[in-house]
Amino acid sequence: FNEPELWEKSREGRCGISMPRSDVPRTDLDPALTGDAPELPQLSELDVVRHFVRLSQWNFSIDSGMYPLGSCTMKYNPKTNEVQAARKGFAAAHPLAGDQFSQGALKLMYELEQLLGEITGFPAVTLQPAAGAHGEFTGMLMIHAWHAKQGRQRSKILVPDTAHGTNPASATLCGYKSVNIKSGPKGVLEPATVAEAMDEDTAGIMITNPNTLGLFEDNIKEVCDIVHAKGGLVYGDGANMNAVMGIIKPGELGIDVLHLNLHKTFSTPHGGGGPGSGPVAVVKALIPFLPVPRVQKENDTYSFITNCPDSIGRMHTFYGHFGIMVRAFAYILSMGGDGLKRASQLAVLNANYIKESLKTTLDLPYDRPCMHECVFTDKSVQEHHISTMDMAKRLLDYGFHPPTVYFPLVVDAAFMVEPTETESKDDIDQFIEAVKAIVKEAASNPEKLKSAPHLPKVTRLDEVTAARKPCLKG
Amino acid sequence: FNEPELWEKSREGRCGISMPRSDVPRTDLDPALTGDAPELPQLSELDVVRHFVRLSQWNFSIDSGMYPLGSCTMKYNPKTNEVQAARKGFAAAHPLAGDQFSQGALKLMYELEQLLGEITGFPAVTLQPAAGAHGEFTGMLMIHAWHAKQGRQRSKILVPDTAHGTNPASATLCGYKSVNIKSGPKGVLEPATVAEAMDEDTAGIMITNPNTLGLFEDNIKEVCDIVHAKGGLVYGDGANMNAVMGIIKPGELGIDVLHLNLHKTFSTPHGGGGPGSGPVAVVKALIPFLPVPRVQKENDTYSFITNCPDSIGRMHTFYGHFGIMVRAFAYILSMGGDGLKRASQLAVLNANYIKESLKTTLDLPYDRPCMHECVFTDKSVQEHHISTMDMAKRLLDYGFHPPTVYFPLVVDAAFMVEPTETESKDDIDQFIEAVKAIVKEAASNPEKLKSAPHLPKVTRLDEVTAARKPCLKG
Amino acid sequence: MRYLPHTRQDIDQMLAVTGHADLNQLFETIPDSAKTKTGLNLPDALSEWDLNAEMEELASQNAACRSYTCLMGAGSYDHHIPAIVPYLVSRSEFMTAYTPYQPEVSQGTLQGIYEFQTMVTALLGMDIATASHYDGGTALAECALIALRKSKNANKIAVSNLIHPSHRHIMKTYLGPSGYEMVDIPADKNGLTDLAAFKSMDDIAGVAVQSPNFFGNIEDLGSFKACADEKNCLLITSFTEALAHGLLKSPGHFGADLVAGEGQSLGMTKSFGGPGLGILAGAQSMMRNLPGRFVGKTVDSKGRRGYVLTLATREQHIRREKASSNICSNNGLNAMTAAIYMAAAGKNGIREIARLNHDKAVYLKNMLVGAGLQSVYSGAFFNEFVLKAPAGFADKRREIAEKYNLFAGVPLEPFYPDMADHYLFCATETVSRQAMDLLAKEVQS
Amino acid sequence: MRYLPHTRQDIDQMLAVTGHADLNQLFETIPDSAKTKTGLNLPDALSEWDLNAEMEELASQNAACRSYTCLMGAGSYDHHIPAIVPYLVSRSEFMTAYTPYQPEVSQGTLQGIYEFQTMVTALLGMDIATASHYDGGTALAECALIALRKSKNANKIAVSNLIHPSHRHIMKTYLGPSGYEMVDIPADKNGLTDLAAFKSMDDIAGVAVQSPNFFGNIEDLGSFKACADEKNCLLITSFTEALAHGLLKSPGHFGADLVAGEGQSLGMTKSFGGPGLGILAGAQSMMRNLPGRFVGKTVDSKGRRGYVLTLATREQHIRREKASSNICSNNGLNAMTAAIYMAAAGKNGIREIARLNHDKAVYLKNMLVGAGLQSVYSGAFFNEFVLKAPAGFADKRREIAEKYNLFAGVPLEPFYPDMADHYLFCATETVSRQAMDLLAKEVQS
Repeated sequence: FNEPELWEKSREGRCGISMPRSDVPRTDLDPALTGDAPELPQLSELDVVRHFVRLSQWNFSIDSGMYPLGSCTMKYNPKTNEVQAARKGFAAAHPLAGDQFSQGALKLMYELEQLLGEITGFPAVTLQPAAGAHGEFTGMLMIHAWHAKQGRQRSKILVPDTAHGTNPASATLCGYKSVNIKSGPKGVLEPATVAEAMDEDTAGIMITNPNTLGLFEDNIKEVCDIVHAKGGLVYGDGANMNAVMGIIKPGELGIDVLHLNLHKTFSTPHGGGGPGSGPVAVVKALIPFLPVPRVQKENDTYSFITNCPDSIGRMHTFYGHFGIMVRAFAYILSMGGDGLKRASQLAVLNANYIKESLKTTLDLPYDRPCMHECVFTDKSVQEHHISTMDMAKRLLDYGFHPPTVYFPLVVDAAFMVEPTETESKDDIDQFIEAVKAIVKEAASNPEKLKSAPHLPKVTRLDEVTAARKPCLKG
Repeated sequence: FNEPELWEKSREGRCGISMPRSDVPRTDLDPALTGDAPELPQLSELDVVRHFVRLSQWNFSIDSGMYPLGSCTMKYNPKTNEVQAARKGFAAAHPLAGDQFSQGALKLMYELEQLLGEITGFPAVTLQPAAGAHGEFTGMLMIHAWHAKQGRQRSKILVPDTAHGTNPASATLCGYKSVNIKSGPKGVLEPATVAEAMDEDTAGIMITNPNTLGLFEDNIKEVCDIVHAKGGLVYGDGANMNAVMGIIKPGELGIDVLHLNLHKTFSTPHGGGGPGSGPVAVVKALIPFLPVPRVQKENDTYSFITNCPDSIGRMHTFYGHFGIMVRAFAYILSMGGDGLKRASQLAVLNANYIKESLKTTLDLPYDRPCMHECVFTDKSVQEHHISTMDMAKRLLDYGFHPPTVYFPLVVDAAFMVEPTETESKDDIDQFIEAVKAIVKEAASNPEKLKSAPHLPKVTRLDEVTAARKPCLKG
Repeated sequence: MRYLPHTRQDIDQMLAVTGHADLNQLFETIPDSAKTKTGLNLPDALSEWDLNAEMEELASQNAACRSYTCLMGAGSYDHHIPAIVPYLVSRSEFMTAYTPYQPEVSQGTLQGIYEFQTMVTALLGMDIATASHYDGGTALAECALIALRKSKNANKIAVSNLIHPSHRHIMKTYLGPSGYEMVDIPADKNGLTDLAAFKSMDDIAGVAVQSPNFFGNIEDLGSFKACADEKNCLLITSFTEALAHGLLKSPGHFGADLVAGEGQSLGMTKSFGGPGLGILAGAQSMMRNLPGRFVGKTVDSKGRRGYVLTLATREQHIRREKASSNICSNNGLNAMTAAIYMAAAGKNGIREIARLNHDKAVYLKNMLVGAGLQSVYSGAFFNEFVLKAPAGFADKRREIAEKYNLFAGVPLEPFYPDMADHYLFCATETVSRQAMDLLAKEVQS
Repeated sequence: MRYLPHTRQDIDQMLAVTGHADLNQLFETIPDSAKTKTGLNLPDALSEWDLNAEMEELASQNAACRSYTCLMGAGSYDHHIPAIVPYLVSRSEFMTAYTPYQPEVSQGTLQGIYEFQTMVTALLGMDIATASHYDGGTALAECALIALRKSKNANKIAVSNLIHPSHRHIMKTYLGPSGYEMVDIPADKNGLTDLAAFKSMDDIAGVAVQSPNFFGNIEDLGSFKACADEKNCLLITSFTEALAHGLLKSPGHFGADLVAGEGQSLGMTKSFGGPGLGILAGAQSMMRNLPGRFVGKTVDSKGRRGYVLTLATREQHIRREKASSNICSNNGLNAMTAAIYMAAAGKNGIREIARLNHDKAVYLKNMLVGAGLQSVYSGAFFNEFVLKAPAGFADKRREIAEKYNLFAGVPLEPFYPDMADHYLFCATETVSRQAMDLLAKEVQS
C-alpha cells in the first residue's frame, strides 16, 4: 500500500501534540518581527503514528535480516545499549550544566577514551568527531597542524587505490593533494611503491588496514618506517577495526593517528544514515593537537579543559555525539576484552567461510586468506550479460540486503561481502545458497535478474531523472 | 518470507540472555527432585530479535490501519499511556509490599474507581476483574449473592438475542439458565416481551445498551422497572459505553451492575487478545458484595480492606490488571469530561456517516439513527453468491481490517461496523469507497472475492482440518 | 485534542450526510428522560506534560520507584527482564492488534502464541497448553471446574491448604454458585500437603496440589498421582514460580492431568500484581475440556503453512450458554512476552537461572538462620522458604524497609492466622550477596 | 556471549571449510611481529544486569538524573518531547537500517527524509534543504566553505561575533588549513551585530549572522541582506533554536542564501550536547554546492512514486578528492526524529509552542529584573536574554543548583571574557511559573 506524503493527509485545524497549559501572561512580539506560521502539515496523533509505522515497514534493517555490506560492519545493535542511552541522567543532561553537575557523563567519556586507547594501542583519544569522515578530517587537521608546528607545511598526501572515498576528500579539506598509490599484485601495498612516492613535500599516508579488499596490509611496519623516515605521519582509517581487535594494535605498528567508527565496530545503530561517532586516537607527539575541550581526571574528579594552545580547535558545538558514546561504552563493557577478540575472530571466520564457499561460484580476484570481508566480481556471469548490480538487486528477492557493490574501485564491478560476527552459520549458509541460486539463474533466466527486484514495494528507481530534474521537496 | 518456527532455528549451545554473575556458592538440589532442562529452543539474541520482528510484520494492527470491528471499539491506543505504565514506581511494585509502601498505586486505584463511578453513575466500582467476560462473571456472582442474601435463590436469567456470547456463558457459570428474549421489529427490546418473561424465579436481565445492533435501548427505564418489580436485578454490559459517555449514565437508568472494558472504551491496547480489564460498577445495595480486597481512603491514606463478610470473594490473585488500570487512568485524565463526551459524539457521528453512506450499497436491516456502530448484511450481494465472509476477506486486500462478521446473531450474515472516534473522515471515506468497490466487484468479478484475500502473507486457511486434526504444538 | 482527528469542516460535512443539525442531535433516539442531567464531573483534561508530572508523582509514592531489594515472592517475583523483551513486545503490530480472528493478517500473533503453547508444554512436560488465561489463580479455578464437570459422580475437589491462599480463595469464589464442594487438605509438620489426609477422602473429582507450594517446599507429586489414580480422580498441579520448572522434574513427569500456574516470572514486571500470565496445560485427553483459546497449525489454500485459532466450538462466542467457560480476552500479549523470554533464555539459560535462584535462596536461608531466625521446615525448596522470627521482628522489618528499601519476606499471619511471626522469604537471581549479608547483619543487631 | 551465535560445532564445521586448524590460524597473513603481545587489558565482561547497575550509577552522578529546572539554553534546549517521537523513531526498521543506498528496500527512510527536507524548507522559508548534517556548528562551517569556494575573488568571510562561540570556533578550525580568512563583526551596544562594522569591510565572500543571536536578540536580517547584496556576497544565517521559526519571520523571507542551524529542539533530548541535528538549507541556486545527501522523488520502472538518494555526483564516494565535503554518515535518524516532531506539532502547534516560549521568557526576565538583576539589552528576544548580576551571584547560583536542582542561566564570561557577571537565561515551555517565582525569590533574598 502506498502511504501519501504528509501534506496530502493534512487538514486545517488538526494538531498531533499536546499544548502545555500556559501559566504566564501572553506577550506578543512586535508584529514586524513575526511571520506566518510555517506551513507544516496538520495531523492527529494517530495519523502521525500510522504514517511513520507504515513508512518503517518498507525498510530493510538489521533486525529484519542479514546485511552483508562490505566495509560497513552491520552487526547486531544490542537493545540494552538503547536502554543505557535513554537513562534520564544521560539523555536529559544539559551540556553546560557545569563539571560539578556532570560527573557521570565526564567519567563515562574519560573511561571510554581509556578503553578505546587500550583497544587501539594509543595513549590518547578524542571522542569529539561526529562520524567516521569527521574523524578523518580531525585526524588530518592534526597532521596538518603538526607539520605547521614543525615549521614547514607540506602539500601532498599518499592515498592507496583501495581507500574509502572519504580519505582523499578529507585530505583535500586540509589542502593536501592526494597522490594515488597502487596496490601490488597481492592486493596490498608494496614498500617500494610507497618509498618511490614518499618525499619531503608529502605530509604522510592514509592507510586502511585491513584494507577494503579485506586483506591485511602485511607490510604495514615497513611502510610506516618509510613514511616516518621522510618526516611524514601515518593516518590509519580504522573502519575495518572489527577484523583485528585483540589481534593487532594499530598504535604498535607505527600508525600515528587512527579514527574508529563507533557505529561499525562498536555496535551502535546506523539509523538509516547516522548519527555515528568517529573517535580519533593519536600517538604521544600529537596529543597537544587534539581538539578541545578535552576531559581530564584529577583526584577522581573529572573536568573539561580548553587551555591547549596547540589544539586544532573545535570540531563540534559541544563534545560530540555523547548518546552514541554511551552505547559504545555499554557494548565494550558487555563484551570485555575476550569478547571483543572473539568477535574479531568470528567475523574473520565468517568472511573466510563465505570466501571459500563462493569462490568457485563467483570470481575471486585475490584468493588469499581474508580478514572480515571478501571481494568478488561479476566476471563469472558477464557472459550472460549479468552485472554485479543485477545480482545485488536479485538478492533482495531472496530476503538479503545486497553486499557493497562497485567498491573498492581497484576491482572491476566489485561485490564486497562483510557478514560480521553476529550472523550465524545457518544464516550465512542461506546467503551462500541464495548467491549460488542467483548465479544459476544468470544462465537459466537472466531476464529475471535484470528486472529484479520483484518483491519489494518498488522496483528499480529512475535515478537518472531524479538527478537530472531534482525534486527535493513536496 | 517465511520465518521458521523457533525450534527449527535452535542450535545446541546458544543462549540469548545474559547470565547473572553468581556471588554465592552453588548448592545442588537432591537429584531425585531435578529433571532434565526443559527443551526450549537455543538461539542468540539477534535470532530472537529477528524472529519476533519478522512475526510482528505479518500482523495488522491499529497503528497500521483502520479496524472497524463492531463491538470491539478499536480506538487509538495512546503511546503516553505506555510511558505511564512503564514507570518504575508502578512496573516494579510488588503487590505485597504493604500499604505504607504502595500509596501511589492505591491512590491511583481509588481515584480510578471514583472516575469510573462518575462516568457510569454508580457509587462504587471494583477494578479487580481481568477482562470484560471476567467482569460479567463478577457481576453475575454479585447478583447471585444478592439473591442468596435475600433468602431465596432464583434459577433463570433473561438474555436478549442481541447479547454477546459471553453473557449467557457468564450466567451459566452462576448456575442460571438463560432465557432468550427476542428484540422487537425496531431492533430493540420491547417492555411487553420482557414483562411476559420476567417472573419471580428469574434473577434478572442482562442488557447491552447501546445494543449490538448499535441501537439505543430506548425502553431501558421501563424494562428495568419491570425487572425490579419482580425482585430481579439488571445487569448492564458496558462493552458499548464508548457511544454514550457524558450522554447517559447507566446508573441513572435503573441498571444495578455494569461492567466496563478498559481495553475498549478507555483506550488500552488489545495486545492481540489481551490483557484487558473489566471493572464492575454497582448500585449502593450491591456494595457489600463487591470482591475483596477493596481500596479505602481515610485521612488521605489509602489501604486495602478485606473484612467484607458479604463479599463474593476474590476474582484475581492480587488486585486485577493494575498495569491496564494505569493506562486507562492516564487516558481519562488526558481526555477530561469534555473530551470523553466529545469522543462519544464523534464515535456516533462516524458510525452514522458510514451507515448513511453505505445504506444504498449494502442492505441495512434496521434503518434507524445508530449509536457507535451499524450493522449491514450481505443481502444485496447474495445474488452473486457472495457472502459477508467474502467481502470481509476482500477488504484485507484494500488495506482494511474486516468489520465484525456474523454477529450479532439476530441478523443474518451480519457485517458490523464500528469506526470509533479516532478515525478521520478521510480514512472513513476510503473505507466507504473500498466497500463500494467490493460490492461492484461482487457483480463484475465474484471469483476475485471468493478467493480473497490476495495480498496478505497467506490466503484463507484450512480451519476445518485445523479443528478436526488439531496440531497445537511444534 | 490530539486523539480526535475531526476538524470543524469534517464535522459539518458529515452532519450534512447524516442529516443532523449538530452533534447533540445524533442522540435523538435516546429519550430525554434517559439523558444525564449532571454531565461528567471529572478533572479538566491534562496535557501530556502535566500527565507525566502527575503520574510520576503517584509512582514516586511507591517504594518501587527507586532501587530496592525485594526478598518477597508469594506469587509475584523479582526477576531480571532482558531489554529485548519489552522492546519486542511493545512493537505496534503486537501491542495494538486485535484477537487474531482474521488469521490472514494475524500470522505474527498466531505463530508467536503457537510457539508459546509449544514452549509451555516443554516447560511443564504436558501434551497441550492453551493460549493463556488471566492469572495462575483463575487458571486453577478453571481446572477445578473441569475436573468437577468431567466427573460422573464425585462433586468434591480436594485442595491442598498449601496452594497460594489467593488461589484457593478464587476457587472458592468460582465454585460458589455451582453447588460443588471444596475440601481442604491440611499441611503436615514438614510444610507439605498431608498425603494421609487426602487418602482418607472420598467422592473426589480432582485433587489440587501446588509445587513448590506456598511455603516454598517441593511436594511429592508422584505420591499424589498414585493416590489420585486409586481414587479415579484427576491430579491438578499448580505453581506460582514458573522458573522452578527450569530445575525441578515437571508435573508432566509425574502424570499430572491438568496444570495451572502463574507465568509472571517469564519476562513480566510485577506491576503491583497484574497483568501476569495464567498458564493452563493438560494431558491430551483434556483437549476439548480446556477453556479459552488454542492456536493450531494448518495450511492455506495454496498449501503454505499457517496458523489459526482452533477448537473454537468450545468457546463462548460459538457455544454461548453451553460454553465451558466465559473467557474471551485472555492475556495474549503476556503470552507473547513469555514466548520471547523463553526463546531468549533457551534450554540452558532457564536451567542456569533456576539454579542461581536456588543457590541464592539457600544462601539467604543460611545467613538468616545464622542471624537468629528459626528454620521451620527442613525439606527441599526452590527459591522460597519460611522462617520464624522473634516477636517484635515486624517493627524491625519495617525499619529495615524504611532505611534500606529492603523488603524482608512476606508475613504469613494474614494468610495463616496461626502463623504469627512466620515469614515467607524469597531470593532470586536479582538479589546480591551484599544485600543478603546486610539484612543478616541488621537482623542480628 | 549472547551476541555471538557460533556454537562449538559451527566453528569446527566452518574451520573445516576454510582449512584452518583453529581461530588463531585465521590470522596467519598477519606477520607475528605485527601481532600485539599485550592482549586487551579491559575490564571483564559485564552481564546485562551488572551493566544496568553500573550505567545507572554513572547516570545518577549527573544532575539531570532527577527532575530539574533548566533555565539554560545556549545551543541546547529543554523542550517537551511527545511520547510518540521516541516510540516511532526507535522502531527497528528505522534505527537499525543502513544508509538508503538500496532504494527498493529503503523507501521508509527515504520518504521520511524527503518529508524532513520539505518541512525544513517550510520552517525556514528556503528552497531546498539537505538530508542533515552533524550539528549546527559544522553545518555553518560548511556554509562558510561554500561561500568562499563560490566567490571568484573574495577570500574572507565576515562572521558576527554574536554567532554561538562554539560555532565560530568550529568555523575557525574548519578554515584553518584553507588559507581563507575569518573576519569578526563586533556586537553593538544593543547586543546586535554591528551593521556599520560590516558595511566597512571589503573582499567578503559571505557574511554569517545568527538570529536570534547568542544573546537571544533578534537580528535585523533584512539590513544584512541589503548590505550583502551591495558587496555581492552571500548572506548566511544561522540559528541554535529551531523553534524560534514558529514565530519569527523566516530567513528565506529576508533572502538568505544559505541557512545553517541546530535542530535539537525538534524532538531530540539534550543528551549532554549530542547527537543533535545539523540543518542546512539554501536557495535553489545553491543546490549543487550544498554538501551531503539529498533525497529526491522519482518513479520506479513501473511508474510508481518512489524516492532515492540523488545528486550523489557531488559526494565523496563518487568524487573522492574533488568532493566539496567529506561528509558521509550524517544524522539521519535525528532528521527522522525532527520529521516526526514537526508532523505532530504541525502549523498551529509549532506556532503555539513558540509563543509559549516567548511568553515564559518575558515573564522570567521581568521577574529576575524585579528581583534585582539588571537588564542588559532592551530589544526583542525569543526565549533567551542576558542579565547582569551583582558580583557574588556565581556562588548563589551554585547554591540554588545544589538546593533545588535549578540551573539559573549560563555564565557568559567563559565565552566573552569581558562579560563577567553576565548570564544568558533561557525559558521554554517546560518551565513553570512556580519555578521562576522560586528563583526570583531566591535571587532577591
